[in-house]
Amino acid sequence: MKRQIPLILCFLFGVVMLLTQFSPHSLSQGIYEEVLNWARIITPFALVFSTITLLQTHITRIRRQTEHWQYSFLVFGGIAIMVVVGIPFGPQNPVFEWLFNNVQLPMDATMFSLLAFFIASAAYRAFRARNLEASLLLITAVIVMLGNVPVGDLIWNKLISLTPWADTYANGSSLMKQWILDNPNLSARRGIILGVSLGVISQSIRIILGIERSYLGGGD
Amino acid sequence: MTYNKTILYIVACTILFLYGTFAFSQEPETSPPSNVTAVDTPNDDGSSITVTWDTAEDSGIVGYKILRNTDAGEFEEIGEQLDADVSEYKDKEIIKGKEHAYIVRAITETEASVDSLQTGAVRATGQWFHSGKIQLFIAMIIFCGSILGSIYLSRNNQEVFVRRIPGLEAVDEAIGRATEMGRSILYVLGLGGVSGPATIASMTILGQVARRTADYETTLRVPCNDPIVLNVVREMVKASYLDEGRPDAYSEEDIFFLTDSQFAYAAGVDGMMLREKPAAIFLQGTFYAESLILAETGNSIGAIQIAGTDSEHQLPFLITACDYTLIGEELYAASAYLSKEPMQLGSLRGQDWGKVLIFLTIVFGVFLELIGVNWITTFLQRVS
Amino acid sequence: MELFGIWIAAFLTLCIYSFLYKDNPFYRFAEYLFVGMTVGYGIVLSYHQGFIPFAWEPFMDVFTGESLFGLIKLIPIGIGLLFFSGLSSRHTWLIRFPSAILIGVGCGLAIPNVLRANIFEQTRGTIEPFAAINAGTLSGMEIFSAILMVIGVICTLTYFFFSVEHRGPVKWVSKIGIAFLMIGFGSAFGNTVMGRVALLIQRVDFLINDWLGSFVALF
Amino acid sequence: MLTKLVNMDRRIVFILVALAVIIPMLFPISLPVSISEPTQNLYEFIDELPADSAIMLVFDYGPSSLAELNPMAKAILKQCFDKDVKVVGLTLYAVGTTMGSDLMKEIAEEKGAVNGEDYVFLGYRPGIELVILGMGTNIADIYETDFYGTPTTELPMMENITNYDQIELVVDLSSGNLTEAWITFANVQFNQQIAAGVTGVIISQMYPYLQTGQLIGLISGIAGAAEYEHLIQSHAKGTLWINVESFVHLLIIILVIIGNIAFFVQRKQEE
Repeated sequence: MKRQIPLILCFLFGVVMLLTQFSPHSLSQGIYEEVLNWARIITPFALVFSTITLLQTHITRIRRQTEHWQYSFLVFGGIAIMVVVGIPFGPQNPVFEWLFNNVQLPMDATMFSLLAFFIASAAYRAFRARNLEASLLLITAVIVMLGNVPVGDLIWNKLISLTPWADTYANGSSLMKQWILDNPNLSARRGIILGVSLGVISQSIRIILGIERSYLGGGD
Repeated sequence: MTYNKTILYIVACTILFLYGTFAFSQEPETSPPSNVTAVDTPNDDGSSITVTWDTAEDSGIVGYKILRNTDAGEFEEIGEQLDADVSEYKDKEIIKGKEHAYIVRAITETEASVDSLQTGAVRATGQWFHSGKIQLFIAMIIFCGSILGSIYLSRNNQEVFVRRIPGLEAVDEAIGRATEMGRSILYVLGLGGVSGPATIASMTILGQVARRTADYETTLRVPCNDPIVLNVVREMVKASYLDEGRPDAYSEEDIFFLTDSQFAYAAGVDGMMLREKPAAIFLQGTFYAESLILAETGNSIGAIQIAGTDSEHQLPFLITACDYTLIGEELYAASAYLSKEPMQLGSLRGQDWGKVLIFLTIVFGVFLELIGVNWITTFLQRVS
Repeated sequence: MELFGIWIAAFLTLCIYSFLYKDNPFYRFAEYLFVGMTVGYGIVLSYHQGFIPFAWEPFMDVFTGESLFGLIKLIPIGIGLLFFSGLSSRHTWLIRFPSAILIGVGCGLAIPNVLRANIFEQTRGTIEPFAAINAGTLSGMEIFSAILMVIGVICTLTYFFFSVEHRGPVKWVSKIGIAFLMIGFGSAFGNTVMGRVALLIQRVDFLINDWLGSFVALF
Repeated sequence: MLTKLVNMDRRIVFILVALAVIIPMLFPISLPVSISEPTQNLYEFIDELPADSAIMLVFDYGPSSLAELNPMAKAILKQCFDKDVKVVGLTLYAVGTTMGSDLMKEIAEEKGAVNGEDYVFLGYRPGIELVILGMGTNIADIYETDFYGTPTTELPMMENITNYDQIELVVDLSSGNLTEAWITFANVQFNQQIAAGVTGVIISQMYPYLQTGQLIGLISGIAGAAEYEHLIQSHAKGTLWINVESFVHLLIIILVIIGNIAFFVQRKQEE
């Protein structure tokens, strides 16, 4: 009962969503869209429940006074202010927007921009020509990095002007970058995409048919 | 100029003028639109009827109007006037289940109009099967069939060969190291929702990892980004601990919801990494830009990192910053690989048959295209 | 108010950058506040843009007599409420119902979509240039690229073969596949550098021009 | 010394990166720009549109990606308003609304374009594929009003625009995979022409679609924005930022080279 019904539900919904995609009839399309809507309705409940578990975690932290427990109040404060301002007045109200634009957004953008530092440190550490494969990674990365900024072509054109082919091979840096992106890069990506697709199909079949059921947990 | 010639000139002009007046006062003979047909629009939900006709060239027609019969049996214009080069109209404002007949009216430069014959009455019905998707359906049967066939064939076979996947061989090593050091293991499921294929794959791997951490009595921490994933994962990990006979070692607090926002999640997990210093970090699932923020921070604390994703644009970062990375399809093979169940391993063989099929299609398709036959590309044509 | 906002934003920006040095109270302050606010934001958004338009409004139509169809919304609402069984440890298994449905939906959606958008399109894209070769409209370089594409796709896909041992010719083909993968990863890495650095430039532009600018304007 | 260089503290890298951004920002210089083909194609497509035709500009990005996509949006809007091409703005990304509306207003004021006549901003509606598919039949069914609450049918510009048939081009400015949704639903189902402007990370993801012709043009990241600004001859943030960008790229390349030299010398010594 604890396992059979979920397995049946999974099978039913899986097959229905699969077949309705082949059927333009208004009934099948209606079912298809209604089920998609259900997912939208279910999510807010899960979010509220998860928030309760989050609050429980922080209450326990405060009670036990584990390390840095004081910061848990900030989590409460953050949730409270957004919910109090946002739920009754909607996300378009000016206070909510101000909080979003001046508090949440700068942190979001700054967190994102940390990547510039990390990408530099990862490149410094990992781009070592240890073997053939690592060298290929390193060389293409450098070519594409150069081809992406004007200074790449600038350097290329300076160098090529010393040879007799200056006119035929101008802007080689960005052209080379483009060729790499269009060809070897694209074929590698195609290989990955095709493989992933087969993996997805196979996993989906296993799950719909109940061969793979570990997501259900144990018990009967 | 002589007198005679002048007379001749005047007469000629007069004749020309009269002829011109006569000729241009005549309406050009506009023929009515021909071959007018009305059919139930194929492959739709039964909400439209398509009217087609032949456009005439150089006939002075500037546009068309479509007329539909009313209850009283008269014909009324519907919609806007259509351009002269249009030869098809999809009437979407029909009454379902009712029969409709149409007339196509050609409009000339002088605002005059010529009506076509009226079409037969048509009723729009919805189709149960999209005939344009037949090739998709066939392909689905073939691919699914090869996977199911392989699963069936290997269900009793204990010796299904699977090649080594280094990232997965390292799972035990990573857990062992964490146990030796007395530190925790951090498992990140990525940003995908519960119905995302990569998340499902990641959850099944987590189930296997949890079995081992239950055995080793190592702390397993799972910060979640999706509220529904949180619930599924709690159930799964609890079941893994139960299966290994260690329900006491399971702690619900270690599997918790952090936030559903991408970068706040990254900020929170980064903070955890620096403060708790886990010995092993798993990054499995769907990742976006935060992949490198997580992987570099994990690297800076010296944790052994095993990543896996099908987000091909994040693979380069995981490969440079992590110790092992499951590339694309390897992520989907992982749960079969770790569980060692014959049926699951059989499905990997099915995937390989799928690859063979794609190879054959490409090689055969290239050959046919080179000799000018393009039915394979037509077969693969996108469906509307 | 606008100036105040700029100052708060600048303060939080610097708090997060302090993480680059090491974990510290400023970073922790920003981190916890950030987590809390985004959870609150998520609740507000999914309430106003998910629950209200997709469940509450259609359901309310039942009472205004517009349509009885809204009654069907009781099913997902009921399923959603099942999540709260997680609060009682004896009934947590009820959560399997909604998750089984959502996972089933995901799998059912995936199969035809992945077939069409990925397998069909990518295979077709690999074959199609050869039609142009037949028509004689491609340059030598383009023909070379088309052939290289086929080799690249086949080799990369060979790398993913699981049930065949990678030795002999298979080993060599999959080695070439790895070479293609590495070139692909290298170029994607190099390509991403641009976007990431742009984000940093935008933040620095904010700190220098907007924040320090406002500071200078004060005097 | 060598070991130190090979295992350099990442914080030194961080400081160098910060300096490579701050210094050129304070003392800007300008470098030449070369135009890539996909950018050129999009520019020419819009350039050849007759006056009074319409395009759709989709702000499918959140504020976290505005660094790369805002300069593009501004450049395209400038080009359209200069050429009297009408612009229908919208977003499928909830957080893109205020940004999209502010941005359109800003450029419209600069170019003297009038809301409702030369451009409209429809705002956000949830449900990605439903919105894209729905607009294929009737835009006003999905967007009953524009972002400011005016009924869509009362907007003078929308009088002649019912669905994709009257939209010459959809330009999707996207930081995620929404461009793929536009291709799957608008291009495949309605044969709508699509072009995209994307952030650096997903450029290579877009190339398959350029090759299959499902995208007619593409602006790639901040470099693409600078190229576009160059094409419309109006230099703004995109051009300034790409120059700063050059220095950071050079720094990373130099770091990689130094790291490799140190690595090889160390390996030689160990042998």
